[in-house]
Amino acid sequence: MTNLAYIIAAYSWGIVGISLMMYAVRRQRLKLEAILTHLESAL
Amino acid sequence: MLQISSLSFRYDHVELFQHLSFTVKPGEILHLRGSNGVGKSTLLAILAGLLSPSAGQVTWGKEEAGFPSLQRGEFFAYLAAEANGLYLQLNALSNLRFWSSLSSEPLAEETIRTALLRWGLASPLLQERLAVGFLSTGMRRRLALARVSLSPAPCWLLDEPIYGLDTRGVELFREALQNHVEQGGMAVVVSHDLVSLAGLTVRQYVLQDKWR
Amino acid sequence: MSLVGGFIRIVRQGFRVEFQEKERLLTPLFFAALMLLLFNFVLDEQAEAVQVKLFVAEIFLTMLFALHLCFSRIFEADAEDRAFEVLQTYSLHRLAWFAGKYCLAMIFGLLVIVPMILLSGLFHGQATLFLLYSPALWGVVVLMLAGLSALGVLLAAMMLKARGREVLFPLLYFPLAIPVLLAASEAVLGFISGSAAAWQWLGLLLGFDVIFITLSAVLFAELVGD
Amino acid sequence: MQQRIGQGWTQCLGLLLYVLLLSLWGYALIGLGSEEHQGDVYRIIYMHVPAAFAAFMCSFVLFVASIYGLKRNKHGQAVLYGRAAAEVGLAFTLITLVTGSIWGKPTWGVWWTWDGRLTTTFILLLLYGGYLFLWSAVSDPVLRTKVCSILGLLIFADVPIIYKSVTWWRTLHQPPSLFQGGQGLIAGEFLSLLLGGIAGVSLLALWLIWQRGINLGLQKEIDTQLIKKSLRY
Repeated sequence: MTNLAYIIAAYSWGIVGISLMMYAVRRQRLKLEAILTHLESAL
Repeated sequence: MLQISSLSFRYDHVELFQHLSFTVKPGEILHLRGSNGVGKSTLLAILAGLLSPSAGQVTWGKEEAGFPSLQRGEFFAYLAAEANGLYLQLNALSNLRFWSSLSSEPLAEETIRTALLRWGLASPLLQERLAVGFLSTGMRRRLALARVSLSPAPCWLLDEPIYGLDTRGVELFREALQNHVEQGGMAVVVSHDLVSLAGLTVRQYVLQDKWR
Repeated sequence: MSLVGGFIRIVRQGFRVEFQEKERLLTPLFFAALMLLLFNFVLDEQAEAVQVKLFVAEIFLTMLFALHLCFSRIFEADAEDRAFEVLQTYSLHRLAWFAGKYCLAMIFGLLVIVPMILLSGLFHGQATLFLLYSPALWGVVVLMLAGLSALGVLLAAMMLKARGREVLFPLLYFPLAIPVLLAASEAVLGFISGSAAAWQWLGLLLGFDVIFITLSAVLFAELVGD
Repeated sequence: MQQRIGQGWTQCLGLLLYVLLLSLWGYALIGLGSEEHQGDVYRIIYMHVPAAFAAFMCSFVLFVASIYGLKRNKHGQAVLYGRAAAEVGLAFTLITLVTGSIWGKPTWGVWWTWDGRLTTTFILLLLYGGYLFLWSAVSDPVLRTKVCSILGLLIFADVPIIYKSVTWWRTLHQPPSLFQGGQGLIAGEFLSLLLGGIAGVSLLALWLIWQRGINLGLQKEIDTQLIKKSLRY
């Protein structure tokens, strides 16, 4: 395992992790907003 | 004297009740009415100090009625709906002894035994031999009511007091409540069973159902 | 209700409830003896020096596990018929309540730990006999118990109404107790080998005790007082 | 309620931080010259150290949220930020541990060393997990707010003690690992890049906690609306 492979492995873990979190928060926000507007319009 | 001014409670976001105001004077029994889930038990829990309201004030024990300013625990005696607050491994006598020792002036052994007699827990087997865990629900409820009746607290907070009691038990309860009120005590009772307060001078207070 | 009055009543009630079933008191001790047995099976006869190190490691690990059983049972009797809630409606001083339960945890803890350590000394025989007489060992054990009891009582009260608290209690108690385990075993080993670091570890143990006893008292009052 | 819906600028802020960080890491990977005796593998520090810092910063955010969570009949939003901090903190401890062990293999030849910092991060991971388990084990929201806030305070009080005990324990048994030794070589350009990385990741972590907290608030609001609707009929 050359140094390059270690670097790529470490960075990919970090970047994928952070991107996943950002994506998940964003997607959840959209889902929740949709439900809320639906609920408020139905009241 | 117990005074509640614009009390409201919010359970997470759901407002259970808002701006409740009423007073209870010595010698008065307040019968809390209202359909299920309207917040009667929550109100009692707030008065007893188990929950804190989201707004409003509870004041008690003003001097004019001859009650010196008492701590919350010394003013209220609380009985929960579906639990008696007893130590199930200990016998009836030591249960009452423990609870009475916690109030300001611990009672003499004699008064505790007479209370047990009054509540129909006379037999020595029942009093000392048997752990409370072996008693029937009715017997345990009587023991819990005996605990409340022994407490010097002027205001009783009773949630479904006659739960599990037989006719004799209900009579005993009414007698105890009657002479508690006659001695200048007061009580806030939640009970769907009208029999429990039959024949007592009672003031109704209906909790509005906020939603329907 | 005075502070001391409340304290005495809580302690007395704790004894009354605990001594109702004498054998229940011994369960943590039997658990500790079982653990010692398992340790000795796995780590059989060793050289002299290693024997001492094993002895120290064994007693502190067994102590941590056995105490976890004592602490998670501290409020059991109160929770059964929700006597805990009724206690909250009495004008019982919060600090007296915590101090009472803390004292009970210490006493029942000692009832388990002292026989366990003697038993472990027996298992390890001659090599560790001197340790049983050294005040360093007993001092560190008491300090460790003092810190863990505060943490144990607070966590037990917190999890009274939590689902699956038998699993949850160790999950929170052990990570938080790691510094105590480290400090205690390193301190004793340090005292035996006479190294100066032992006092450093003792300082850490004392620091943990002071912080967690005050913090637990304050947060317990916050938990029950409303 | 309208103001809480994700307005443009909050989302852009997040994206901006994200892009800034990517460019910083890009520069760290390509721009910087390789260092003499360690070759290129030291570059992992720009991912490992900021992630570790963010993980510990989350315990501070959890501490502050728990203080507010304990205040009487608080609206309950504060403790949601506490839970968000525990979740984000858990993620960052994972990243720290993985990048730490990947960094350890070429440097010391082992995937895991009982280095003081790594071990403390591992315990912090368990504490965050414990917080989330406690959160799901208590159903009554009022009690849950109080109990979880208390645990938040306990965690914050214990982390420094854990760190001290673990680092002492490590230095007693092994000469300070190269990692501490390596600290000396960070200077000038390397240092400023590292500090930039730490600031970037910490701000991003705060942004994640803030957004996740809002999401939890929205979720709670939806549940309440549903309860209110069901009570009505």
